[in-house]
Amino acid sequence: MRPGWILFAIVFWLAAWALNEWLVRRRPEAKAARRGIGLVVPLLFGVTILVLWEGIVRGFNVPPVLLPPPSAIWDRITGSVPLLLADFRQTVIKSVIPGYIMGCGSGFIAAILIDRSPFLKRGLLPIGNFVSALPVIGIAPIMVMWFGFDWQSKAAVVVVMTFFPMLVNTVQGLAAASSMEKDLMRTYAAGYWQTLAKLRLPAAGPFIFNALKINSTLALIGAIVAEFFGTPIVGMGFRISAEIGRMNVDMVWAEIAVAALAGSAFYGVVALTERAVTFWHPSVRGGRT
Amino acid sequence: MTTGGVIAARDLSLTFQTNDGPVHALSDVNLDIGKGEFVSFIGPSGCGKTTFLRVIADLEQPTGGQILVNGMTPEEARRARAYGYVFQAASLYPWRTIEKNIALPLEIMGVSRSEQRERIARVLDLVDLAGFGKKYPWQLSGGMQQRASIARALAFDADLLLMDEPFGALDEIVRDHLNEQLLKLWDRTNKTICFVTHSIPEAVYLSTKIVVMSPRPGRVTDVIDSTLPKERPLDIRETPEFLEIAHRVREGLRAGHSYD
Amino acid sequence: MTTGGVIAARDLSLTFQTNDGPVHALSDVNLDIGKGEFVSFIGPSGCGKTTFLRVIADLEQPTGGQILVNGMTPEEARRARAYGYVFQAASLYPWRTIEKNIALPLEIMGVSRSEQRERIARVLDLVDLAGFGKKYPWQLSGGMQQRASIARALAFDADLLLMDEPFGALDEIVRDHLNEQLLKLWDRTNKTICFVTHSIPEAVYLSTKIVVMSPRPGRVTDVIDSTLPKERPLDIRETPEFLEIAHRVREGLRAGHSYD
Amino acid sequence: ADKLTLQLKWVTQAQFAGYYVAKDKGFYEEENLDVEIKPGGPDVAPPQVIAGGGADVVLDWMPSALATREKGIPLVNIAQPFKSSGMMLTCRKDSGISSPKDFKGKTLGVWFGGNEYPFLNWMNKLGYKTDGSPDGVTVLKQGFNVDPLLQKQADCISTMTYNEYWQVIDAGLTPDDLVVFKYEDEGVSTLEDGIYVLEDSLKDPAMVDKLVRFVRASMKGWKWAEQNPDEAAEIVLENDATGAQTEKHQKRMMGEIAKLTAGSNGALDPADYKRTVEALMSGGSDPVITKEPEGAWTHEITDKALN
Amino acid sequence: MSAVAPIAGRRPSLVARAWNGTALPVTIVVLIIVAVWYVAAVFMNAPQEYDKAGRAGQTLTVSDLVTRTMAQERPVLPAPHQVVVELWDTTINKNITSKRSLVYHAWVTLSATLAGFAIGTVLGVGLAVFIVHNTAADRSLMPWIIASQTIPILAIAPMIIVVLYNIGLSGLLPKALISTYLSFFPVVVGMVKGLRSPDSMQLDLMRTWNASAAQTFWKLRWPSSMPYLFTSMKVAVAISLVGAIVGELPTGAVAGLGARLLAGSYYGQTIQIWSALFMAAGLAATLVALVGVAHSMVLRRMGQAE
Ligand SMILES: Nc1ncnc2c1ncn2[C@@H]1O[C@H](COP(=O)(O)OP(=O)(O)OP(=O)(O)O)[C@@H](O)[C@H]1O
Ligand SMILES: Nc1ncnc2c1ncn2[C@@H]1O[C@H](COP(=O)(O)OP(=O)(O)OP(=O)(O)O)[C@@H](O)[C@H]1O
Ligand SMILES: Cc1ncc(C[n+]2csc(CCO)c2C)c(N)n1
Ligand SMILES: [Mg+2]
Ligand SMILES: [Mg+2]
Repeated sequence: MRPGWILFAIVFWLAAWALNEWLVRRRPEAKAARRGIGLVVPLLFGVTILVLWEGIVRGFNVPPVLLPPPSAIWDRITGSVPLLLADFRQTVIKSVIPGYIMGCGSGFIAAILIDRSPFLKRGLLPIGNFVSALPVIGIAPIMVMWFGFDWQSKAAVVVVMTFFPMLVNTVQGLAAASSMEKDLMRTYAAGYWQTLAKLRLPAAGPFIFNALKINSTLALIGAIVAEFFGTPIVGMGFRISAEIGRMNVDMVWAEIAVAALAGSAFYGVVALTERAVTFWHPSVRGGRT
Repeated sequence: MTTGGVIAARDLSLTFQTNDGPVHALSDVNLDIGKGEFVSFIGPSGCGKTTFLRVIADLEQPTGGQILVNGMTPEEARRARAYGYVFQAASLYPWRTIEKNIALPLEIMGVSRSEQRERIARVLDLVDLAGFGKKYPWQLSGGMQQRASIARALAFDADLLLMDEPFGALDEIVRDHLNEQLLKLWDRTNKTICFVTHSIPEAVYLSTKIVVMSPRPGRVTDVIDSTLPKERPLDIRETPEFLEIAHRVREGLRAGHSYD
Repeated sequence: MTTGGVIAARDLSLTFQTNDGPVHALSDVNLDIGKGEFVSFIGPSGCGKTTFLRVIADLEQPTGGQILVNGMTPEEARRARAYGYVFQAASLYPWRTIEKNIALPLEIMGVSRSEQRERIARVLDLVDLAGFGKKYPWQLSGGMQQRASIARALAFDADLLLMDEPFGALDEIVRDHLNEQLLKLWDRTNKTICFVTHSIPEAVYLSTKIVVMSPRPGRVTDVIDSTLPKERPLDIRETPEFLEIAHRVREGLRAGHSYD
Repeated sequence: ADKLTLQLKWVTQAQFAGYYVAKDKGFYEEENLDVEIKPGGPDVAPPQVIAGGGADVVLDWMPSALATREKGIPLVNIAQPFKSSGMMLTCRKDSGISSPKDFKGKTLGVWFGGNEYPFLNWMNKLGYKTDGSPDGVTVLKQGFNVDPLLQKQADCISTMTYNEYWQVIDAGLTPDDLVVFKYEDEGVSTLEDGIYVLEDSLKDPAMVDKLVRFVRASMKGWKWAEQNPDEAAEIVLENDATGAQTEKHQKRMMGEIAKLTAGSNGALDPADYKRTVEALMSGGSDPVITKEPEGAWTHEITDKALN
Repeated sequence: MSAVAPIAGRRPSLVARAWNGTALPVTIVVLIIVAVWYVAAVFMNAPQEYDKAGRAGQTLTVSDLVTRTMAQERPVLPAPHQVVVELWDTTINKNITSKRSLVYHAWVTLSATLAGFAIGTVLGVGLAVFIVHNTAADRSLMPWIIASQTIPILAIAPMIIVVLYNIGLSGLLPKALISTYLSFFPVVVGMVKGLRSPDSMQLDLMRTWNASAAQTFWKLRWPSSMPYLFTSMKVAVAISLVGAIVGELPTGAVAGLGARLLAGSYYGQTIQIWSALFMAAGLAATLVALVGVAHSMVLRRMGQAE
């Protein structure tokens, strides 16, 4: 045991915490400064986690095959950029994005289709809930069996995972317009499609984005997990499962880091789009009614 | 049943089925409203004023009796876009600017862009909101929102206007001003207006006919034809004739309450 | 600065920083309110009436000037539970019955159960809601909800009552009735009441002092001391004295608008 | 009794019959041992488990064990009950493969997670690239079952003589439809299921004593299983908590396993070890281990246990 | 009250009521799915039969094809009745303590699910309370909580299990903790939203009464957050199940639905996979329904029910 490292980590932690507490109490006039604080605080928190991790791993001499220190992971990341890029391409570009688009798109279209039939809505939604409770690790081997080893089966898993959240949320969103808003359309003798385009879809926006956000993390996890069940020898899930057997745990964590980064970025992009598109919603404009 | 008037209700009833039994919102309502009339509906909360307007607008189905709007069923009238409706709450779409909100019914009717622009400018001016067209509803005060929703109904330019407490959220000065504007508009365009209000002076000041209603079940207890001239300056409200009518309305209303 | 009165404001200003620049909600407000006064605030929408009440209640921090409540800072007064507040909207908790809603502030103050029960019964009676105590808010009409929220503030039994348009959602008959009740209560208990309203007759009928405000920036443009006697039957509203005061208020108000 | 935890490399099946027999028949108890057997699976890496303190003894294949050793986890082979390798490549005849020369351009399924080394070594020897370049072979990371072969998603897949091969047969393909290449026959076999402990364990005499008793009892179990394959298979079935194994399959598996353990008394044959190390060091551009390991095995335990 | 006679409303006919309920629509949709499934089963299993017949030198009639594709031992897509028979065999026809009973395995998974769900809910609510009351936590925690959910849990589960064993945790708890890792997330997100759902007027009201933070929490924030809590708990309980299944793999997959899925996958027992899948989904649906019942019970007690 090396108490120096542990002590350092704890001191750093306390200092960063205090700094954060101090920072969030600042109320600077300048917009830029407020934004800066909004960025620095979570970053500092993240750095603190890494320092704590490094300190504990070094301080307690944790074997690197169990948990490598962040510095070793960083070395591995910088040393294997081409490999990580190839894996990223295979998993994210080839499997996740097409699967996400197809899953969300078909969920949305299905929602519009069944919207016209209350009968279908009542019949399909409970089954939708049932299907979305199917665990990935059960679906993945089936998809590999059906769609082969390459990205198609991964995209299929992503489609299955993202379809129902989108369906359920969109159906719920299409019902979100208040009865008075709908009555208004009625007084204009507006047709179904006019009401859909001008009232119900905008009102459904927050729900649809909710599904898009949930799905952004689901899609990535689904594709990676599906690669555990058979894949060509490239891809983030492949790398993770192959390298863990080779005891290259730093490589495993490098892939996990890339996955977390890609997932957070994906989520962030969707969240930003949401802010831009549903700017009018109280949760976005800050509660003022 | 005559079909000459704009609205003709015969033994109109509407009962809501709710969990704790039926609610008789309207019961045997008989009413005729002719072209160009300005009719106010007044009565305690829950007496069926909104419900009656909604039946005219084909937003509720009566459970008894008959009603004709412009000689048609309410549904036909609605499809013919026979009326403009101002709801009790503003009900603007938060994702559209004020301008775009007013444009909405026009878009649906397929009015040309240039005419949309022109009408929007006119009605915004009418409700004193010129310059606020590019704002979003939540950037306006409640009173301004209510005025925008009135503007939206006016832009629609139907011959029949249904207004459900349109000035409830406004202060007295603005209210007076809008009352005047509304009277002028009515005078100029010869529209038929059905107007719900809680304010006795407002009802008397505006109307050619005042319908007093009472609740449980919702009934028409009195229909008062105004003897005031068509030309009405604001200070007509201090004339004995005015006070006389107001008194009659107040008496009718009081009968519906349990006080005194 | 004198500290004798209940409220003493000196050069009070409050500016909100918003995205599209500062909003001057209150600007150099000077006002003294003595014990037992009934003060109405009247003025167009957005002139700062609510904001002023909120400053008294320590819900907003002034950005300039000074204010004392019972000789203390607003914060101290709030901690001493010096006032009851009726908001512009009812704001009842939907998961509590009317009774429980009224009990809430009493629970927080630690009032004993039996006293809670007693006070609840008294105030429910006062606002004509006896028998509705076990209902949930959504089972009541809007007007009844508003009365329940008034009852809640009364149960609190503070010496200072802040009421923000408490009767806005009610029809004229109910309103008249509650106006009478409120006056009686005030007369009996010698409370100090700050009362926001849009209705000129209401302001004149109730107040010992009428504060007329005007917007952009929110200022006090006139303070009118009522010459009406403390004893006020409803028909005092037809006396020349009443109409005279009402006229003065109307003139003051009109000055704040851009019409005419 | 002294407690000892054994981490298996895979799920409960006849591949590990010796240990289950030793426990069931009381051989461990006779040695005053209380052995806990933890089943493995696709998501369990025995070296990681032992490094994390989750087991005292693990079973592993030597390529994986030596690679781990180079990563700083000092695994030491203390006994080698499996003499020969059961790994083979099973191909469909209708894919046109009859000898290793025909692999070019074909799709081959391989197990990863530490089991790919012998294969990569073999391809290296044959001169096939495995990185997807045109005149090499296409490699798939195969899942846990034989579907890729049945559904013609791969031309060949990795199988064990005692397990996956029979699943192919059960699925309806006959031995005539198949071509198999045993790693033993191709001269690329590496040592499979060996018993490994951490170096530190060997410094502690009490632990060494425990291990001696463990190996002795385990080998007794293995020899018993070789002689009574059907009963051994039933013991395995009783210990299978998933309830997914079938009697037919386990009995057949036991028969095949017996062939692999037959040549071993438990002691590692240094010649086998040398052959494995050589294979792993010649792994082309990406050798599994870069330098000759030292102290990666010992006869200390088997010497005491077997004499 | 009034003397108006009640309107003689016609009772809706039986057919209309069934049509407007959920049972009939669900049944019909299920029937359609089953029909599509049968057709798909024939088509997806056909190549194997053709292959087999080709090697045996036979030709297949259509009826041969249909009967054979529905009775394969390792079908690409098992026919619905095969799954039903398997489910029946492994639940009703087996002693529930037997390792071959699906009920036994469902119970193993369920216990980890419930433990994980309970811990996850408590943790999620705790974090949400912390976030709502501490600005620094609000700013710094949320992005990382989101990032934590982008980590593929299956990849780090083995390490978590090993590390937990190292500090003396084994058995049910490690599995439960993996399910916690997945289930706390929807609870945090929902509860942060829920605890912030009182509008500013309701909060101001508390302020005018000089209520303490604890009073504001218990009398306002907590009751307001109930609908959010239960909605996120519905999501969380389904995810907990997935977490428990994932957690079974790195513990040697000795028992539980995950073990069944894996064993089925390992031996190419598609029928077994499908029946385990259906068991899992059915379990999840039941749990979600139970949370729903709890939800409406609480709502009723709060006077919020329809
Ligand atoms: N959808 C509905 N379902 C059941 N009851 C209803 C419904 N709509 C209205 N009611 C009931 O019908 C009665 C008449 O309601 P209505 O809204 O017409 O009153 P109102 O005269 O407009 O009152 P206010 O002045 O408060 O707006 C009330 O008792 C109300 O509770
Ligand atoms: N939190 C806030 N942030 C920014 N501006 C505010 C805020 N609260 C009030 N304002 C602005 O301050 C001004 C005064 O508002 P206030 O609510 O006091 O008006 P009011 O006199 O009560 O109006 P009303 O009669 O409509 O209730 C308005 O222009 C309003 O837009
Ligand atoms: C992920 C993974 N895939 C395959 C194997 C290979 N393997 C090692 S022992 C054994 C049992 C033989 O039937 C098998 C298949 C593994 N260890 N891990
Ligand atoms: Mg109404
Ligand atoms: Mg206000």
